[in-house]
Amino acid sequence: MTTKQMGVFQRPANMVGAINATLAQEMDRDKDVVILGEDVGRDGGVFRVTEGLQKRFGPGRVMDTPLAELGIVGASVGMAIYGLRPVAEIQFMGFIYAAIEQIFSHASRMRSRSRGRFTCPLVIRTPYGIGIKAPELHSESAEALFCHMPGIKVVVPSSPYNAKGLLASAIRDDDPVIFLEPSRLYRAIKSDVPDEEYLLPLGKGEVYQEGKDLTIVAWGAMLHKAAEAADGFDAEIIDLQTLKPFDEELILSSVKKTGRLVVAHEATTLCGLGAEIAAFVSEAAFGYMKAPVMRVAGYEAVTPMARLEDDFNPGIERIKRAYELVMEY
Amino acid sequence: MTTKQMGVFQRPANMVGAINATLAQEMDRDKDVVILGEDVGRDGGVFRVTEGLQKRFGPGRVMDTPLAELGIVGASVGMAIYGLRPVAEIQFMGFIYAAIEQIFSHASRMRSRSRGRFTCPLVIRTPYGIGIKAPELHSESAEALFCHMPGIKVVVPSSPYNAKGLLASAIRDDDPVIFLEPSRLYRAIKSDVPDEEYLLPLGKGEVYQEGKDLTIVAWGAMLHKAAEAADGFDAEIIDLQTLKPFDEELILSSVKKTGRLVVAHEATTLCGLGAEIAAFVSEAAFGYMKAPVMRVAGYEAVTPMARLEDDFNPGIERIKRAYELVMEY
Amino acid sequence: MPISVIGKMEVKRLQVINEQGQADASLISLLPDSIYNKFFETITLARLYNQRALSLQREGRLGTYASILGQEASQIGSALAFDPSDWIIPSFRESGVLIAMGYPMRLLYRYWMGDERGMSCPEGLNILPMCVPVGSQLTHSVGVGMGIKHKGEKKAVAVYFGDGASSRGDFHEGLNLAGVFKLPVVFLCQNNQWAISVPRSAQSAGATIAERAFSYGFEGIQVDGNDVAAVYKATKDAVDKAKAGGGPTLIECFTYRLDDHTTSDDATRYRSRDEVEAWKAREPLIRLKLFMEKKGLWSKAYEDEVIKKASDAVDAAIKEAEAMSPPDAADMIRFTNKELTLRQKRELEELEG
Amino acid sequence: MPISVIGKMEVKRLQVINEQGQADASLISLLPDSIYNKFFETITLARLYNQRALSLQREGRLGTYASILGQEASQIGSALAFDPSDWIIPSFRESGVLIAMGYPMRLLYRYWMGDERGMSCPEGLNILPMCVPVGSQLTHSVGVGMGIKHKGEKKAVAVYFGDGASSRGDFHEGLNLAGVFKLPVVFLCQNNQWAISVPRSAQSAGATIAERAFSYGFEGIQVDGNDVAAVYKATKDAVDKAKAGGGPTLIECFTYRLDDHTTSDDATRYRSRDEVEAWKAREPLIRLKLFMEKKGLWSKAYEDEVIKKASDAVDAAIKEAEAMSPPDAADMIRFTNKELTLRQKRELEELEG
Ligand SMILES: Cc1ncc(C[n+]2csc(CCOP(=O)(O)OP(=O)(O)O)c2C)c(N)n1
Ligand SMILES: Cc1ncc(C[n+]2csc(CCOP(=O)(O)OP(=O)(O)O)c2C)c(N)n1
Ligand SMILES: [Mg+2]
Ligand SMILES: [Mg+2]
Repeated sequence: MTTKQMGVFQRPANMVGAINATLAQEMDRDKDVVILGEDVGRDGGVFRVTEGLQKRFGPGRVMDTPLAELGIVGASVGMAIYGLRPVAEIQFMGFIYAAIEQIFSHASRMRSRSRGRFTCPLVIRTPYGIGIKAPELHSESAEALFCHMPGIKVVVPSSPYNAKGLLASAIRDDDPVIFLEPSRLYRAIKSDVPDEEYLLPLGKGEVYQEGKDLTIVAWGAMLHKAAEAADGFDAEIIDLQTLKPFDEELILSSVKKTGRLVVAHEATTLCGLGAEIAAFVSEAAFGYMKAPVMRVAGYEAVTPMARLEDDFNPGIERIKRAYELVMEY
Repeated sequence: MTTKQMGVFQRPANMVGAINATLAQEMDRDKDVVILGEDVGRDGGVFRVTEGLQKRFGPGRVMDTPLAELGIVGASVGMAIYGLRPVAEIQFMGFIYAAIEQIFSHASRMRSRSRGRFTCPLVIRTPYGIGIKAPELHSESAEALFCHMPGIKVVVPSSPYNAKGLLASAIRDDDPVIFLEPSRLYRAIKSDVPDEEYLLPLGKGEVYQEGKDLTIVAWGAMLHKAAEAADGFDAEIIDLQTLKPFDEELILSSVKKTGRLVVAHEATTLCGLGAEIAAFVSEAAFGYMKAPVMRVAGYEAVTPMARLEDDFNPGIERIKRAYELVMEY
Repeated sequence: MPISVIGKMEVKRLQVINEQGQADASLISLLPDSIYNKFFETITLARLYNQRALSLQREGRLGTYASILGQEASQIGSALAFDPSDWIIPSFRESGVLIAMGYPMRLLYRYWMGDERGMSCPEGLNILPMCVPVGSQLTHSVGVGMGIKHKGEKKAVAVYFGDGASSRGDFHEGLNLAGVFKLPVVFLCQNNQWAISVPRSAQSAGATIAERAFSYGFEGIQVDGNDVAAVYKATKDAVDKAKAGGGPTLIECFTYRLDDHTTSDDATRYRSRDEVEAWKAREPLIRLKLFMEKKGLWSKAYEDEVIKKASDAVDAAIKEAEAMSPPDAADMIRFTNKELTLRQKRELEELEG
Repeated sequence: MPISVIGKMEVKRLQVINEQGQADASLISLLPDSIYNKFFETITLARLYNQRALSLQREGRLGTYASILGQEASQIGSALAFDPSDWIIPSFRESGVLIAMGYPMRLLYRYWMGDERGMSCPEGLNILPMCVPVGSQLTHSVGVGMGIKHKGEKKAVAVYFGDGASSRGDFHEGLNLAGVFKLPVVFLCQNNQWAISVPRSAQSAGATIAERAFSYGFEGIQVDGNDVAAVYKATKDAVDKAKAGGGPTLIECFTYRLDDHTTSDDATRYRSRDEVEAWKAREPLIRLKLFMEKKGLWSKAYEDEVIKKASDAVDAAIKEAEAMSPPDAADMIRFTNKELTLRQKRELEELEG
């Protein structure tokens, strides 16, 4: 369903507004949806994503927690097992590391180890990626870690419109979902977002732009850069949206047409999600590739502080060069 | 240097013995090498890897800690910054998740964030992988997570001989090293291990067997399975040894010769290290490949309990099928 | 006065039946006689189950196993204070708790045989799977407590953990959150003096584990963990308080692990026979029997009958466990997530085809 | 007696100079007069540095900044109790500590401008980089303490953290390990009553943070964190004890964050003006000046001179910071690990070429 098909009840919103509206909508719809995290209540979240929700739904459903990431996720696991649908906020992705044991050893395994008796329908929302010139560890792109762990879904919206449809699906999903919100996009772009509810399916990408010569896969904030850099190329751009499980069929059908693929992401190249996509395509579309799959991604360096952020993050020039490279084959 | 070149002062040892001897050797050599972990002292470690070391070097250098993985690694970070060379043991790799923030946000970044003023020469040893039919979470292969994180090295020995040379290098390395010991190999194989010290370089793989038709990359316990499955193929088998940074040159030179590559590992396929190797080779040896790089690895499932371990872990038959598949191209 | 006292605390310890089988009349009268029979019968059953698990392991019919010998009073006295509809979050050494709650022994055996189906809790009970990463279950109790509060139910949560687990950050975050949100959680520390080879004294320099509760704004108490009546009493009080909205309690059951850590361990490497012998003399059944005999609740004939019944139940459970079909390899993929991914579908085909 | 008392504790609070500038004679005589000048001068310097950081941020010349206003006594009183050769492990809000230790302000500014070089501690000082993941620095103090013990040196470690950080598992594991190994660590909790929008009362149901130390087998004390003399005295005692092998101490500095959490925050969203005003009346300089004046250590002229000197130093630091060459992008790769990987070498080429 496209924005246009949704009809008249839509208005321009930024991603903060779209996510906020989705949270409210899902909490209205299902009283077992609860929110917890640091500063999500009274303060409405450091990015104001949960603004007004505590006032509307009460402190029992929008819980300001102590400063305890492990505890926030561990408690979410317990709530999810109990039958609630917790939506936990980790204030920045760089602070999710403290909760990884809860995600890897519990959230992702509860269904398997109990053979379906207990499940973990929880969502962990966290702002991620480079671009707001915040202090160290406020700009992490660690999505690949979560993609490697079976039992977890990983979702990244690229617009206010798909943020709403994807988040609603994530909350209703019966397995744990890591929902990564590109902080750079929070207020940078607007789209028409329908008032009524709609679901965008997890596991499906979207063709952001059709093209013939070259396929580009990207997600989140990088999608917009990759698209900007594609000016002058007849490129088919895929907005991946769900990173795990990613839309194999969409990528394959595009690549079989173009014979060329560039994957762009912010995270460091080595063992990033680009590696998996490249490995998958190189195998599944072996006979079709006119050029090797190129990755244009972060350097082998920890995400630097503000001054060097823009040097770390692949810029338009670097991305363009990758396009040119594959076109030269 | 091969075992044979080392001359006469060698004796058959298993991996437990080789690691134990290396720890003793390095502690003798450098009084700033200290060991810490759960049950590493009085008990000599649950696998007896640190047997006798507390008696020999005292409880000040071989420290039994409380049950606190985060604390063990956090303390190691502090010691390393202070100028010691801590060798921390995490009892099983499945319990390293609790310490990931210390590894990702501190050990790997201290050099960078202080622009070289503080460094983190620490080693985290942990048994890993499938094969001893232990309880849940005792058989994890999470190496790819650490490979993704800049600033960390990841090393996996495949024999008592290389365990010794690699561990000595790891301890003397000036950056953090995750040293993964395949628990299945602890007592399963012996090699001649020289008494005197020797270093095997980090970042270098080894040709385990030469061949012409097909390159096989594996490490740790899987190396032996991959080699067994190669019976009947003219395969060049590379023992990777260091997973991060892996030996690009060795893999490339072999693959340029054979035109075919299979990577075998225990970890789940998706976003495993096999993905990176496949992506790298597909790009760097694009014109040379006669067949797509094949990965034969764990299913998209959490490592099961004992009864299904052998079904999860790629067996000889599955590995053979992968070889056959690439040979059919 | 430059230095003022701004807080005071006292740490208490509860014992109801002493090692000679004598009991404090005021407390004992609060409990009905039948409860002692229940204690005795459940401990006997759990002990037989445990014995058989150890021999099955030696025969290669069971994997690594964690014995509960010596800890039966702490496990069973506490578990019996909960209703079947309450939530139980065990560590990995809680066979006695599960048996007391009525968890099928055949599933327990199956679990220790290395089969996930053993931890698929039957409907009607709310017992989470055994938790292998030590201490990581503590914060789950917070979430379950929040769930109970959210649904406005009158239920309590038990979360079990060892003295070793009490050193993990999870302990701190779990207790702190439970205190802040005043949740109906009973924290049941099984202080059995050892975490594999690490003695309690090397686990923390704090005098007791119980006292930590005050830091989180609620009560903590140490109980003689080999006194089943004391464990039961303290737990029942905590459960009642939890259900009445009074918030969490920390109970430190001071007991002892009489066997090796697990069947893979050799405890003689790190602790003295004397220490073990001294604790053997304090094991829970001795005093319970003395006490019950005085009360006319125990006789040799009664014990024989209890053992016979328990033994039959254990035999039947082992038979059923061993008769179960082998686990289906495809299940490991099927139960990873609700809807299978394309990759998983291909893998299933490969696995089954 | 079924219930016995097995432990007792008392939580104490120290104040040396009260809000009226009056001091307890017995304690005050222990400190030399010159220390009060040092307090006054360092607080003044740190406050000016802080003021200018805030205005630079508003002008877009500095990134997000965390103000120390109100916490100067807690930061500076504690820091001055350490020697330059001691080890300091700061949280992210410790500009005052670093200034008191003699850390170059130009580097501090540079850090807040988003430049890693700002945290490259000069030789001669042992100050770890500011720690952004709240609480994760706590266990580093354990390792540094072990290092000191291992080398047999007479040094102490200071580790700073907030009331928010005290809820993290790292707090527990850090303090517990320090207690077990009896390490020379001074845990300096800067309880400024808020963790962004979360008040202390919602951070934990425990009455004080100081009392938690007893659970780890060592002493904890609360000090009036706006009383620089009390902070100094308690810290000095703890440092001396640490160096004498007496193990760790937990000091809870009870203070207040007068400004927004950082320049990205708006504290009026979650706390009352009245509360802030009440604490403003208790800010550390007021009572210090009153006290010093009584002692003949303070005059308007003296203050003017101190401000002038501080102001010059701050101006110079800003000038130097802004005059620094921009960071070299290649450094982010170069300093990731000692020896570059092949990939890094290719990347460097790409970056530079
Ligand atoms: C996080 C973690 N670390 C280490 C282990 C290995 N291990 C299993 S049990 C145990 C000791 C546990 O001690 P305690 O909590 O006192 O429980 P007990 O064994 O005494 O019942 C250890 C170290 C583990 N399972 N999980
Ligand atoms: C692990 C982690 N979680 C969240 C944050 C975001 N954050 C930065 S400061 C802060 C509050 C810290 O409170 P406290 O420890 O009391 O220190 P204060 O800000 O009062 O100095 C939060 C939530 C962070 N930096 N690290
Ligand atoms: Mg124990
Ligand atoms: Mg604070």
